[in-house]
Amino acid sequence: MTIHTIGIDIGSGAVKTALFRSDGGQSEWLARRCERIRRRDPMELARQSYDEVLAEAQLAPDDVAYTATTGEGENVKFATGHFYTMTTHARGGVYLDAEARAVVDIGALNGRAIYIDARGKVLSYKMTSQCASGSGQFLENIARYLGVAVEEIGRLSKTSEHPEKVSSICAVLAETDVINMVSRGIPTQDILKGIHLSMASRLVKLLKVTGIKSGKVLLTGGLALDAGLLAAVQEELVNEKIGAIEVASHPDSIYAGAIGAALWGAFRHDKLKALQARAAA
Amino acid sequence: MSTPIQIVPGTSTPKKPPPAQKEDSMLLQKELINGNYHELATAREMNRKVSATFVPGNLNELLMCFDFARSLPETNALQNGMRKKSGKMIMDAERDGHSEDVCTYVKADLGMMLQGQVGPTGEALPTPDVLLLSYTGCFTFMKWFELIRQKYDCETVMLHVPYQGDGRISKNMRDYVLKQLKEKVIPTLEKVSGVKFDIDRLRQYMKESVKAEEDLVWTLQSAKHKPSPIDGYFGAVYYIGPIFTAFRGTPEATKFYSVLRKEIEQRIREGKGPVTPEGEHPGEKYRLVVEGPPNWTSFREFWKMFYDEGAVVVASTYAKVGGVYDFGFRHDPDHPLESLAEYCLGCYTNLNFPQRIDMICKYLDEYQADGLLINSIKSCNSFSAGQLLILREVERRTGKPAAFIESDLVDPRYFSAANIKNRLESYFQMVKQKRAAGMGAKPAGHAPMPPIVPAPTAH
Amino acid sequence: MRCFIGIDLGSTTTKAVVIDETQRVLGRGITNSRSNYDTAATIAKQEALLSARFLLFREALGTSGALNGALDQFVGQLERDFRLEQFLVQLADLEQVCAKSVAGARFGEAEKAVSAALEQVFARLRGEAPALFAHGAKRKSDFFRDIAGSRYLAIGEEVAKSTGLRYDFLLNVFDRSIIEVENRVYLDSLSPHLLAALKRTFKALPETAARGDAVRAPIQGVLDTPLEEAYVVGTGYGRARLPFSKEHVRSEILCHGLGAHVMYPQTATVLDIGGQDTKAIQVDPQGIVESFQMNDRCAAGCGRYLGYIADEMNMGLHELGPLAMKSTKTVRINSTCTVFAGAELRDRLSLGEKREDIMAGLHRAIILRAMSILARSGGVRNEFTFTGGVAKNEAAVKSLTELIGENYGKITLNINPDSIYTGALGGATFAWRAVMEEGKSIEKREAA
Amino acid sequence: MNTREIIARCEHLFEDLRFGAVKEWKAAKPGRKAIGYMPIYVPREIIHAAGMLPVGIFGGGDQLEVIQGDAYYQSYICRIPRSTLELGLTGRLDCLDGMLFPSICDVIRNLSGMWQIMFKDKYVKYFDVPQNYDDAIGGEFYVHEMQQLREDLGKLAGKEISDEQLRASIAVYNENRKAVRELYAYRAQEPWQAPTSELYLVLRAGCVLPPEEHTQVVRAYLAAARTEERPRRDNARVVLSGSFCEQPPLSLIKSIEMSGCYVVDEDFQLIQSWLLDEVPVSGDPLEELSKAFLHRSISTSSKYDERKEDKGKFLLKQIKDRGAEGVVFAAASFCDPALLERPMLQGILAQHKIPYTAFKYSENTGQMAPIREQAGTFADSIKLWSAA
Ligand SMILES: Nc1ncnc2c1ncn2[C@@H]1O[C@H](COP(=O)(O)OP(=O)(O)O)[C@@H](O)[C@H]1O
Ligand SMILES: Nc1ncnc2c1ncn2[C@@H]1O[C@H](COP(=O)(O)OP(=O)(O)O)[C@@H](O)[C@H]1O
Ligand code: SF4
Ligand code: SF4
Ligand code: SF4
Repeated sequence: MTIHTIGIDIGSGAVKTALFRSDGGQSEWLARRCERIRRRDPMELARQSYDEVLAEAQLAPDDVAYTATTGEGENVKFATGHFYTMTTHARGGVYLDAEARAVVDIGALNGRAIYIDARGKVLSYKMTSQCASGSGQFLENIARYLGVAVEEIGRLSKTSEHPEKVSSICAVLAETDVINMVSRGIPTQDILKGIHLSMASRLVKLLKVTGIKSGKVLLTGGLALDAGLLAAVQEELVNEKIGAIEVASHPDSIYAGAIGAALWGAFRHDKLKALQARAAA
Repeated sequence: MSTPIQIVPGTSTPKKPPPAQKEDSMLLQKELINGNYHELATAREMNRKVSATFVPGNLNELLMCFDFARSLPETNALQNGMRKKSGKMIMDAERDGHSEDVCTYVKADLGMMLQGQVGPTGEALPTPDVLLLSYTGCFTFMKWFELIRQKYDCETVMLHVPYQGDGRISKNMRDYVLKQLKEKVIPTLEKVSGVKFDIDRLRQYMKESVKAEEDLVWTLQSAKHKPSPIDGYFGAVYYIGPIFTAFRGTPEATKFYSVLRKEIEQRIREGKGPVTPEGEHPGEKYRLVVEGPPNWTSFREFWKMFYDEGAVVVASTYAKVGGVYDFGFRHDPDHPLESLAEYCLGCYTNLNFPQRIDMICKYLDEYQADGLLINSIKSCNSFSAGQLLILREVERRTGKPAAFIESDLVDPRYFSAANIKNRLESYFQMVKQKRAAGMGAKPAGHAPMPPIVPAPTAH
Repeated sequence: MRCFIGIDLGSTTTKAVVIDETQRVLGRGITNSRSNYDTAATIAKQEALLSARFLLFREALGTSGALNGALDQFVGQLERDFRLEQFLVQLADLEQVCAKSVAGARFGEAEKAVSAALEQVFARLRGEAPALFAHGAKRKSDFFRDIAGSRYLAIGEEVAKSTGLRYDFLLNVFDRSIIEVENRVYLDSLSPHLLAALKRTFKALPETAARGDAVRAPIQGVLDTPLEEAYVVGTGYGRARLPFSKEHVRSEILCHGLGAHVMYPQTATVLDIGGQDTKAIQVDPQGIVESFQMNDRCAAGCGRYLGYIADEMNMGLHELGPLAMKSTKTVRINSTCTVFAGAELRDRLSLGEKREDIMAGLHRAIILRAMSILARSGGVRNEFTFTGGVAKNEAAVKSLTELIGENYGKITLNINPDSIYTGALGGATFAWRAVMEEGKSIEKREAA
Repeated sequence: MNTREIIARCEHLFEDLRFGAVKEWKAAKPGRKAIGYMPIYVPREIIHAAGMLPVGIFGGGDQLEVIQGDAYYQSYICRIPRSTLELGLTGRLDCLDGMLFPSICDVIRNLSGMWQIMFKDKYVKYFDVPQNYDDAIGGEFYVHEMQQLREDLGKLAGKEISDEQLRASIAVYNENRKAVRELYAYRAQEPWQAPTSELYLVLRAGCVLPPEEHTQVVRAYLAAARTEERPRRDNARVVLSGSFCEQPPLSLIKSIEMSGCYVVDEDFQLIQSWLLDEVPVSGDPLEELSKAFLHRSISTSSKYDERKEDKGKFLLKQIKDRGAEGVVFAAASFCDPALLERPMLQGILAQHKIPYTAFKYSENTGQMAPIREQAGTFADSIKLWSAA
């Protein structure tokens, strides 16, 4: 039977929405939305994106078998159910890259490393702590300060030859560090690369803690598109002598959570149906 | 804490080696320390068993009775810190699942093991045959050795040293330690080493200890001179190295301290101040007492912030972590085991708060210091938890200004030079300004600093 | 005229104070701290000297009697017109730089559209500028970066929408260009701007135009009096980077202590909450620091926290306090991590808490941190002076007043509208002492 | 009484940071005294035998604004000592006639000395606990420590504590422990009927109520819980480990349950379950207490494990006995004992293929989102894959 499910990932930086058609084991991606929150109400954006993907796929709300939220969306009224971020990123990760054995999600405020098996089962994970240093938000702030567009960060960072490390652990104090660097005449690319390296070092640390030893790691979340960060993570892995791990990104990485939610929604839907059938029998 | 120092002059700073200020004592110390690492590295070849133990309350003389090669993990961590290797080790340990929040000595040690146990001098260190867990003054010690045991399956022997909660050593405490020594520690060491315990051998070592202890105390107290011929913190960490570690009880240590003493006598005669890594001290402007361990990863930079401003540390509590000798305690060859128990119970971090505060106030007075500086160490709950009360109490009791800075032992991420410099500078300027305004003249018109317990108003 | 200048190079703002031989404050200047510390210091100093000129104008005009009755109105108008002139010049500069940036930004096909959009945006910015500086107008901030920035973004969003251009592009152009512009020092701009401003003022207040020459003469007189920088003392977070010798640098702790003492001679305890640090200082009756404490390596609960909140709420910093004052119940906020401030805020909003109540909770949280640092430094003694940027925030002041009352009983609390300049004032006083107490400056006394 | 009423009462006791219950107890009879103790273990029997009320002090929770207390601690030290100091400095602990600081870690140890300085007119004792478990060595030391406490309290009470009184108190606490054990067993069986957020409050009531009364509260709750029908959810069964000293806020416990976990065992209030079985009331009371402590008490990270093999044994037994599917390590930030222990326990769980997750909290953690996310993901993974 063909069903439609929607996954909505309400992050702290952006709201991502994915609409899927599933049929037995087959899933097809019909529509998507990614809205940067930029001080708007995320719940409203979620609603809006929901309407838009439906319109794009020419479906009505009744056609949707399961709407699953993830991220901060536990309270969304029109959702059928909620899955936790790492559950959905794991699933989304294997959807995007069947070889992925770990997913590293770098969001606006938190970073997470999730070690998974071939089916997207979470084996272990590690999240950054309550201190926001080295988050996506921080990188974005710095980039703004340096006058660099988010999309350019990666390219610039990759041209750096003498990365300047940021020593402060606190994002606020690190901002001052960066300001100091600018006044010392450190080139923009070296600053960006320095930040990338310190972020990468944190991420690799998370990854190591999960226990993964080899295999492919998929970067997900907004910063997965940042080629400079990807390169920095690669370097860091080599530095750390865990070269058996290969990192990759995917153009749709930012949707991993939304994809996972939609797919888990389909799974739950079937399971609930089966339970109902059993109950009726 | 707890960390004694064995610094090999010259190797500790990558930039410029210290100028030709190498006195005999320094050369000797370098020899001793390198010698010990070599001994450890070749212990297996030489068919020697290896022990590991902690600095505070270390039972070096006892371990020597069983022919152990002696490793001190704290010292390894600090040596690695000075050689700027600890940062990586700590990160490795954190990646191996250790929390960011816990003591970095432990993580530096575990990180070193993860890297193949290569010691500070580049030679591989053997896995210990026995962990002597002399649980003195720090709770983390216990977890530390449990962690090592879990990984390496080493034989562990616990010597639980009760804390001086009431500020005194009771008979119950002494008996407890003594009994553990006799019934647990010595039998285990005999078993592991295959050497029979000989109490006369212990007495012999202790006689050497006493000689070194006398000269050490003399050295540390030489700072009462004006100008002080030594730095009682940055310099003292070199001086306490041999006696707080694998050398107490050896003739080498005795010799080291007598050479040291002669050098300092000479400096006093010449009216000289302490030696710094950059040569003679630029002149004593401030005399400070310091509480808390130093930072090792930026030791030279840290020290420079003091001598550049003309500050000399005349006394420090850290120079007492491996034994508080300046209030009279000596190892006693006539009652060897009893005096070991006494020694363990009396270590600085085994003292309670009123005792620690008394000691600091005494130093401020006896060494005619201008004020107290606390270097609070993120790693070390044993030292740090409650230091802010020490600060308040000392200020209140002595009327001398105190200041507070924060860093870590061996985690370079926690040494913020700008931050520390800012505070030190402010502190020195404050002391100077106060002095210029006619120090001591208690200004009228203000309420005095409130007592520790503010009068609470009902909520 | 001999001037003594203190410059406080803070993490967020750079402040300068100019005093004269009688230790009278002539002028104060402030600018945002930026990547180039020299520039920040130079601009703050220029601003302070400028405000000194305006003070002198007012006095000269007052004594000359040329404007009897209309003095306040005239000087106020003149100052606003002067600011407008400054703004327009910087805006033109920004426009030029933006145009240049477009070329370098690889927008590809969109390049033309971006340029066209920019023209529109700047035309509108120019158009609304006079209103921004009109009598009684409320600006989000006094710094070019903030004023121009927030309006640019708002207008840019509209223009992007109406033209179908990606808003990100416009954002990017601005980000690239603003640094260059804000790091430019406009030397010797005083006279030309002033002349242009005078023209505007005469137009706005036609009745004064009639007395044009009578007005111009005293102004010219002031302009002809050089303000001689007898001694400059630098302090603050970035002081080590000031191009001054060590002699001319004082720790910010000492400067804040002394500055507070100068403003309120009975001060015993000083609290300073700046952008990245919170300091509690105990001073003796001579203004000498007895002890101090600062926040540790975590910047939680400092002024920047409010900055993040303001950004998150899309409000100006000075609007936060008034909003919080409307609160009827306090929400307890426990985390004051600056970076998580936004998340915390959203969290609470989604739980249905009211904005003003959350704001009140946030302010209380900041002050609670400060209370701990105060307690650490030795508590609060009479009199108590609150300084730093956050002292401008009425909700912070309210929380502080409450908590001081609860914990220390009746204490006189001093807050000066110019409290953000306390450190700079301390610096200026040190500069004054260095010269006026000839040879009796601390440095020299020591040497003797 | 139904559970709601019982819980409401317990919650009131829990939230009352002015310790009204203690004041009432003292006021009921002139001359009564109360002695506070910090986590984790002190022989409350001795206090009780002296006719005094043992009062458990577990910090200030998330409702206390800490000002004075913060003045004494750097940011890298856990929160419980500062909130405890705050309680003391704001006069909230004036109803206590003494404080006991058991050997748990260096922070509490140092706090004992600070207390001596700050509260000079109060009885303050650092209560050491042996890390050597031979009766003749550690046992003897411990008996002496207890004897010292007995003498001190006797002096404070103005009357020596007799063996008979001690035995009677041991019996009272045996009853209490028994009731608590029953409650734990029931919770593990039907965790939806006795959620941990409630069980926690019931136990916390034991910090301020006399043990006889607390035993009744526990029993009443257990009886009420059994009779009520509550919805059962499809949750994962977990053991919570590492929260033995500074306590997580109640909302955190709720968040864990809300995100899909049933907590079937934990180490929140070790004092009440520390001794694993009855302490004999015959024989020398102090020796019996000592033996129970040395040989039949639970393990926690502030107790030394004599042999490598002992590490994690207790946790594994908890998991097995309670039928748990995984372990959530929840430790207070900067808690050295818990955080240093954690990797060892995790290694052992990994060997046994038991899933676990870990996070840190502080008693005033306000942001639950990351906690829910981690606990939720953990529960998700156990649930979604339980059949796989
Ligand atoms: N193309 C890009 N290159 C680099 N970073 C990006 C890009 N697009 C978005 N980001 C970053 O991604 C973050 C949002 O990522 P996301 O995974 O959606 O976070 P969250 O789930 O927390 O909202 C933003 O902070 C932004 O900085
Ligand atoms: N008009 C205002 N209203 C409210 N708060 C303000 C205002 N101006 C500045 N602030 C606050 O003051 C802080 C900067 O204070 P300041 O003392 O200048 O810091 P610094 O010396 O570190 O630069 C800002 O982060 C902001 O929170
Ligand atoms: S260090 Fe910085 S990022 Fe971390 S908690 Fe403090 S303010 Fe937040
Ligand atoms: S906590 Fe302190 S005393 Fe203990 S091992 Fe660490 S540094 Fe040493
Ligand atoms: S929470 Fe941990 S570190 Fe803090 S006092 Fe308790 S046991 Fe010690």
